[in-house]
Amino acid sequence: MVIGLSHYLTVAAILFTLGTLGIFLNRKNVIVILMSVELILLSVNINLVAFSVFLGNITGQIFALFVLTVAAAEAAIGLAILVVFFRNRGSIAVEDINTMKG
Amino acid sequence: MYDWPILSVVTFLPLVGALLIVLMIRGDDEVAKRNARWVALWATLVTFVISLLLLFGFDPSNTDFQFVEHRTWLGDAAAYRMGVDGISLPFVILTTFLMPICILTSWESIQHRVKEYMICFLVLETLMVGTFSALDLLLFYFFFEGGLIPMFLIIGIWGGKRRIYATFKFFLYTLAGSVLMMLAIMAMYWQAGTTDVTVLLKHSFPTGMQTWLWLAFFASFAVKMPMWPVHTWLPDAHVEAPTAGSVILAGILLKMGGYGLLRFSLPMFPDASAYFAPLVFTLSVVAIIYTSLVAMMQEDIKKLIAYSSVAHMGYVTMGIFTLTQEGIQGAVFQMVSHGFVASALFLCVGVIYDRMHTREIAAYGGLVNRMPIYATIFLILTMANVGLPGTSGFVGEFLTLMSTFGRNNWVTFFATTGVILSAAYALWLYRRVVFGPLEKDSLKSILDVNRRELVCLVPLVVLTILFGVWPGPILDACNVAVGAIVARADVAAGAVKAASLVLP
Amino acid sequence: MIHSLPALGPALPEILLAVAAIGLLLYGALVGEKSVNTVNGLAIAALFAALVLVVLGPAGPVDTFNGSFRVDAFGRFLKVLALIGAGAALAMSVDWLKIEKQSRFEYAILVLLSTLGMMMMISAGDLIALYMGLELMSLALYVIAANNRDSVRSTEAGLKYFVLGALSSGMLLYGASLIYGFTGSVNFGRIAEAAQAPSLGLVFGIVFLFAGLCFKVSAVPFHMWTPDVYEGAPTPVTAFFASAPKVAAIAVFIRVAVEALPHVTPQWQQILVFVSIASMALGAFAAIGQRNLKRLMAYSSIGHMGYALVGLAAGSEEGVRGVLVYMTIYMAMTLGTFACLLSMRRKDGMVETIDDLSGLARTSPLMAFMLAALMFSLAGIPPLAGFLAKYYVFLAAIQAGLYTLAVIGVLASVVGAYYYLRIVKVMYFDEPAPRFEPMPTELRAILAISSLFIILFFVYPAPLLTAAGAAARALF
Amino acid sequence: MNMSALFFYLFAGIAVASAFMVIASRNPVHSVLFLILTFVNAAGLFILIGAEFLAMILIVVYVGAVAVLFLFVVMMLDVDFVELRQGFLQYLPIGALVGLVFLAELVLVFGSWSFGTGVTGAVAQATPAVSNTVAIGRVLYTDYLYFFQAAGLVLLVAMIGAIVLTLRHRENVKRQSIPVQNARTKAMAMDVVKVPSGKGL
Amino acid sequence: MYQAIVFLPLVGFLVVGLFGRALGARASELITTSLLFVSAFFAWIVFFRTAFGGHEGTVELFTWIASGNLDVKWALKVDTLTAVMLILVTTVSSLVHLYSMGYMHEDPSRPRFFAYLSLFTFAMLMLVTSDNLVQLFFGWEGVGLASYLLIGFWYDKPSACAAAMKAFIVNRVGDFGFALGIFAVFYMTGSVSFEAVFAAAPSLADKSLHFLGHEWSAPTIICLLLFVGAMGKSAQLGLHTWLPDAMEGPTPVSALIHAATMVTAGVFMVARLSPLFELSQTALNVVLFVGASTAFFAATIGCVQNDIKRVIAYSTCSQLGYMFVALGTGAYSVGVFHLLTHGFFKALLFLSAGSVIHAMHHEQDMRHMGGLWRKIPFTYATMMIGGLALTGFPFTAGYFSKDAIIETAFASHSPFSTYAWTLTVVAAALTSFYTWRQMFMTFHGHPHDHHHYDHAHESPLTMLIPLGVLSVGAVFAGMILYPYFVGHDVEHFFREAIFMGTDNKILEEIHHIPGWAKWAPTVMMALGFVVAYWMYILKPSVPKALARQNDLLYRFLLNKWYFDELYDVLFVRSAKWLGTFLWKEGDGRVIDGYGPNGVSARVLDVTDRVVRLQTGYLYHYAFVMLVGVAALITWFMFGGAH
Repeated sequence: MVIGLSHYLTVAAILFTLGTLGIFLNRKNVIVILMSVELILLSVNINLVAFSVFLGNITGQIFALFVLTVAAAEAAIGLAILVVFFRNRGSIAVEDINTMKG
Repeated sequence: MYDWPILSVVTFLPLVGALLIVLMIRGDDEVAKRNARWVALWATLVTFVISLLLLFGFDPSNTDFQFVEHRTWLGDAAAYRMGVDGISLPFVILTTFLMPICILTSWESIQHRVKEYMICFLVLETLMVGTFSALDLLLFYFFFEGGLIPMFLIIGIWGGKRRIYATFKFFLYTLAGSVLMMLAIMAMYWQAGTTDVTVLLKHSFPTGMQTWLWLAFFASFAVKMPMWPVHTWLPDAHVEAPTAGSVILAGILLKMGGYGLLRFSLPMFPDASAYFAPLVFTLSVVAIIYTSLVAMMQEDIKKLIAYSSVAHMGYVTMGIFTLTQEGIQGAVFQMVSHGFVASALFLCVGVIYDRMHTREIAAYGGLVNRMPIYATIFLILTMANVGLPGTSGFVGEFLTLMSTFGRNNWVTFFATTGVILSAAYALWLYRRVVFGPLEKDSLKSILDVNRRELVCLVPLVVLTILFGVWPGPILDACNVAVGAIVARADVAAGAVKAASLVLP
Repeated sequence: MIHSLPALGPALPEILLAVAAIGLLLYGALVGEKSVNTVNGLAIAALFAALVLVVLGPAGPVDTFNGSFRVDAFGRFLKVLALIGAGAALAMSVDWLKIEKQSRFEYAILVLLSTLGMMMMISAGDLIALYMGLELMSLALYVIAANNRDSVRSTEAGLKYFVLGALSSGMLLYGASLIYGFTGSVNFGRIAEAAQAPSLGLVFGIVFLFAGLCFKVSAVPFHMWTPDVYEGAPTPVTAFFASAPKVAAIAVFIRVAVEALPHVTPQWQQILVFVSIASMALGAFAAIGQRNLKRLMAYSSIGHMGYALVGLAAGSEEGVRGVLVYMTIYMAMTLGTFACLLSMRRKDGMVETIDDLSGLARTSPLMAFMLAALMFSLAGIPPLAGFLAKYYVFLAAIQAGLYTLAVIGVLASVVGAYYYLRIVKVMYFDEPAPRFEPMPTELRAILAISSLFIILFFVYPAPLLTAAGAAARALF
Repeated sequence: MNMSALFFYLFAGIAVASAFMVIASRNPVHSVLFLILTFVNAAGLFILIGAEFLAMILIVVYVGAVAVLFLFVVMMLDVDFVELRQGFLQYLPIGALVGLVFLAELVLVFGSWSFGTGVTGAVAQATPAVSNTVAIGRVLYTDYLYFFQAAGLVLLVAMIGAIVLTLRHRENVKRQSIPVQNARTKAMAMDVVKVPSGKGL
Repeated sequence: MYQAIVFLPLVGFLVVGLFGRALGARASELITTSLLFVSAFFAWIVFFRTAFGGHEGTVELFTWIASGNLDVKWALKVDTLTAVMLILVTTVSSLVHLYSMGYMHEDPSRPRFFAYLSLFTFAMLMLVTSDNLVQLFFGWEGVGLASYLLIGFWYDKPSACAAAMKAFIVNRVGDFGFALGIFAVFYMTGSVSFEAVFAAAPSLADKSLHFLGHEWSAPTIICLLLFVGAMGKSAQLGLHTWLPDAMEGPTPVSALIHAATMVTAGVFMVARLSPLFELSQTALNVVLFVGASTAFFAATIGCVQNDIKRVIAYSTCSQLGYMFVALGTGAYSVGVFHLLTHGFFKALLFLSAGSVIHAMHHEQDMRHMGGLWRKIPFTYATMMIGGLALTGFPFTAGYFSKDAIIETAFASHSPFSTYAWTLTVVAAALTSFYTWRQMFMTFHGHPHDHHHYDHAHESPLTMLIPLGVLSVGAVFAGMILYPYFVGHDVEHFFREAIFMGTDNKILEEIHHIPGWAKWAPTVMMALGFVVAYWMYILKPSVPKALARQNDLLYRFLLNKWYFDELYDVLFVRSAKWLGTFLWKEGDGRVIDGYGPNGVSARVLDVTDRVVRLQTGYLYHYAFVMLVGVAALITWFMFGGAH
């Protein structure tokens, strides 16, 4: 059985779906949401790398590299905002993030 | 004719007046108020006088647009094109003529925010004159829609108790109608490659497209007219608007719908017009009977007159869609005449409203005892409203009704019942307000019309009778232009016409 | 292998901004909190200098950085717009932040960096550049949304914005990866060559990519963050959010659609039709229920983005021109409105509900008049500029045969007119509420300029139309 | 079944399973750990496919930096984890349904992946002539210089952002000042007082 | 000359109407009255020149409405028919003006009154001199307006206001038909001027017109529609209800408008349009039927009324019916003849009644009168003359004209001939009865109200002179003019003014009817007198007993066959109900409810729902995004990708 591109894409798709599900199924903890975002970015990276390899084109890997970088930056800022929010609200439960609505 | 852009001057002179008020008049004291009034009055008077020059320079036998101006504006999409023909000229003059009266009639009744009031009216005048003299679809739309803003403010700021409801209803209703027209204008632009009315008048649109364009334009004009069943904004708007606002509303804004139908719908979409004529007839007839009956039961004077306006506009739409010379000329005449009569009636209501601050019919009665001049004027206007021969109300009604007979005499039959119903509601109003013994204590000391009010009313009354006896000026003015429309309609709708006519 | 240095000339404005940001950061870090005024001033100057450079720079299509960076008339037009938006927003915020004690020198630097991100987006020539620009912009925006770090609402706004923004950029990336995979390239031009016919994979990629972009322009159904973030973020930040980033997002939207995907137009057109209908409708309906002006402006901007997308949905040169005109006018209206919002200050602090405008026509007639003009313009009533904005996008839609879209759009605009009118009503028809504090000069200036522009635009619209036309032509 | 397939399924299976645990586990600390596991396995996948450099970066950046950061924050925010994670199941059915539909469509489409027109390629090493790292290195600072700089700016923003948001100069907090301590002299620190006997202070 | 006749009253109206209060009452009276007399003088000259000298002519003044094919001019057309009307109108009007100077002496609004009178006269003159249907309509409505104003002259009286309104609106119902008729004429002939229409008339005979879903013979439908107008103005059965109420106006008005001139406009119109009516036997049959019915119907009511003016009003109604009977048989000149004589004697009756009322200080109820002949002998005499003429006492004016009508009814070949003859003969008896009843109740017997009786006094000279002049007319008009209207000079007299088809030999046929038929009306008249004498002089208790015995019939008659009540339910109430219904339900609930208000309410509902979607929860937001993407890709997967 040859492992083809579609296998990698399938793995990426599953991770992507899990990442999105993680964002809206999670009710309690914002940190998990941030982790879900990381999962999504990972799935993208798998996609990019797989495409890059199967296309014989290095661009995809470069793209993935920058995605990684940005993901790190995103994580930093996300956590910073989370910390600030926690200081104000005393909670990071997702259900508590609802002072504004309507 | 004139080597200066007279139409632009007439159009924008009031705006200059408004700017003057903005720039020159400071503060909110009595002096400022007085100055604002005088500036507005002079601006409108001068505009009126200049617009009379149009009359002298106008050649009624010429089929083309006259006093044409052309400047580039929005690239190829639209240009600044102005011009008048026999259909638009009467409305331009009507507008400039009514404006000084509006200013004058608000002289004392408006005491707060006078400056803004005058500015609103002056801006409104510019937009109205522009609507009637624009020769570019987009430009027309600019003026047509732009008028909503000052009217919105006029009703909203200086209106009565339910002014908010009324002005929102007015604004959104008319806006909803006309946005569809906007789309139609765009479609026409793509189809014909221009928004120049003079070119579009000669352009023929595919029949299938005409249907949609016609409907879109009709949506706008029907609301503006207003036709049954999209008329309910009018009574509310009228009731709440200050007197001058009602005058403008009844006198001019309502005419924009009819004017639009004549200027655009009929000549540009002749096939669709012929196709939809039965629909318009039906709506018109329903409007005439329905609103007359409703008018009869009103307890508010202004509302009654407003409903009667709807009925009268029913004659206009009916006349227009007969697609005959008589019918359309009748419609034009009816509009102009209604411009005088309804305006004057609203002025009359204003006169007593200023004194008693109520428009309840039940609050009045026996005014003739204390106000003989008022009673006389009101009577003449009531009779004109009823369509008594010899007043201008008759000519339009007669022509429109007569011309439908050849189209469909069911329509004529039912529409003519309006003759009875209008008498019923108008006379009943007159009886309840003017006739009868003067029993109410609050009325015992009411004063007859003063000189200022007389100056407002008398010209309208005189014109009402003059045009009733000698409608020639208006009929002649629009004769040629209407002829062109009819010729176009005949060519396009030849088959339809031949089928319904017995005589050759 | 010898590589010559890429041509930096075309990217001069961007480089200037980057250098300025770093320089100011150093300066601020050394001097500390006292540097705020200087940094603010210099940041505005830097934006202005970048503006000058953009205007003076090359007009014609120039590619550099291996095709990742593209300078053309289209980009120039939008960069000017974005820079003006950012500059104005920054200028408006200076006083306000100082009074509210939220003033920090990093604010201006973040604005600069975020503007730099926008300019990168506008100039993007491939997907990576798009993504990098987008992230640079967004990350800075997430931070300034939470700028008032002691306020629950502000930090909540930042958090929501961040989480959803991260999700959206994930989607965008996923789409980008699919497009890359199905066309073998990230460069717009080469994507266009490869994507001659729609394959389902490519279409999915477009869907995901567009979902990410829709989030940035806050189009339905990716709009959910907008009201909360607008409300929660400090008002000048909201003003910034509502102006420049939208311009950049729309720009990149147009670039991707027109430059990279011209042969699959029918496919993305469907997405845009759906999205713009939904946005126009939601913008119109949801805003009616609002009492908070910022929230109202959020829904209003959702609706307006729907209108702008109508032009893009047309997929034609006229459509793009319409979008550009729309964005220009939209930005002017937004900035003007926020200038008013920012000056709604009483002795006891800021207010931001509609009722606080009560009777404004009596207490400060000039401001009321200008705000009323802006409101009528937002509602799209002629002869104000907002009408012409709508006119051009719908003109394109009609040409493209999108009648249903156009009809729904104009009807939505009628519904939308209601809430704009309500503001006019409150200002003009209601009894006066207590007076506001006098308006600071820069707000006054911005309000005056934007409302004069709105009111008088119809008199001489040719320059903008010509410029927008040239910009649109550059893409086709 | 060859080795690479075996490893693929191993890595892929563990990655997916632990990804599921990331969102499903009750304790955020566990989540972070599962996240690390996912990344490690993804790195394995990268190696399998021949992208060594990225695999390494993934480990270094994510496991070394990001995940630790997560862990740090999780620990720092003193959250009562016990009461969290209720109501997870409440929206599960509809969420899972949408997710499944979503996933099914993606998989259906990508299962039938084919190159777009004009693109030729083979299932092979991306750059057979040189190693993966060299290949990346060649273009990263030349063709993609622009992005490299941009990435720098993004990181700068992240830095500024993190500092702006979290750094606080607290008022009324005594801080240690090394220069001041170092500059202390005997004269400053001591005050010699002559105490007369019998009197006390 | 023509212009002077027509426009002098207008001048009077304008001068007094605009400056009346400045001029004062006396000057106003004098100006209008003297202008009217001048006008009347000219009218007589014109009459002689036209009727006997053959000088017919039309003066075109200027164009009124010109549009497309329609070309209506203001014009004064004078032929014999017009001339006859001219003298009637101007004479009666000038006499009424003179009379009013006395009658209205105490009224403070005399300038207004005289202005109205002159206005009326002007409108009536425009009516009779018009050379086209539209100008006719102008006059038609103009007299309606004047009538409205004059009925409502005492605007303080609610009943007067109501009556005025009723008169106008009921007339409008007739005008509705009239207008449709004009439209039909224009549609069929392309013109509205009499000359052109009459020229085109012969070609109409076999044309048909599709009207209201039915195929009609063109002349029939045109004539019927126009006749509806005539019915309204001339108060024929069905549209008569306004006339009795119109007695709310001052008595001179009743004399001028509601007896002599305006109400006869319908008769004039039918006569004027004889070329059209001649084409349709059906239309004529309808005219005959309606006329005969009205004659009988109004006479029955006249027998039980107690108001002195109402009796005369019903009598007028009845006599108008007679005129239509003549017209319906094709004897147009006979109808016009009765119009003329009736104009004189009815005006005389009214003015005399006015004199009585004047004497009784505005007491109109005959039950309060009695024995007045001693107090006001001159009035008594003139009223007697009028009464005799009305009943058709031999050799008075009514004798010639009315009997001629009954003869035409007998001689007619119409299917309604017998019906018409029977009813008119019976009505003749009733006429005699109620006339004598009125005379006896008013002037004979014992005074019932001594207060009024004692203060009764003969009227001033200005009132008596008109009475005298009209008496002369009432006595001699018939005798002198009989040959020209009924006899052998008809054709020579009327020439083109009245058109009679070649088959129409009615004027000859009435000279050949049996003697019993010829004398029947006279016998009936006598019978009526005898019954009245028996009931009111010999046995004054009989009427009350009769009324008690036939209570149902009495009340049926007293309440005017319940027409008012019927109309009230049928039209007034239902229109009000419908108006309210359409207003509250139609406009309020349906149009506004489903229109603007409904839409805005729905919009708010939607808003509520949309706003509720914005929950504030992150996971909902994310979910919406995911659903959006999922929906889009699903769409592309299964539908829209290609």
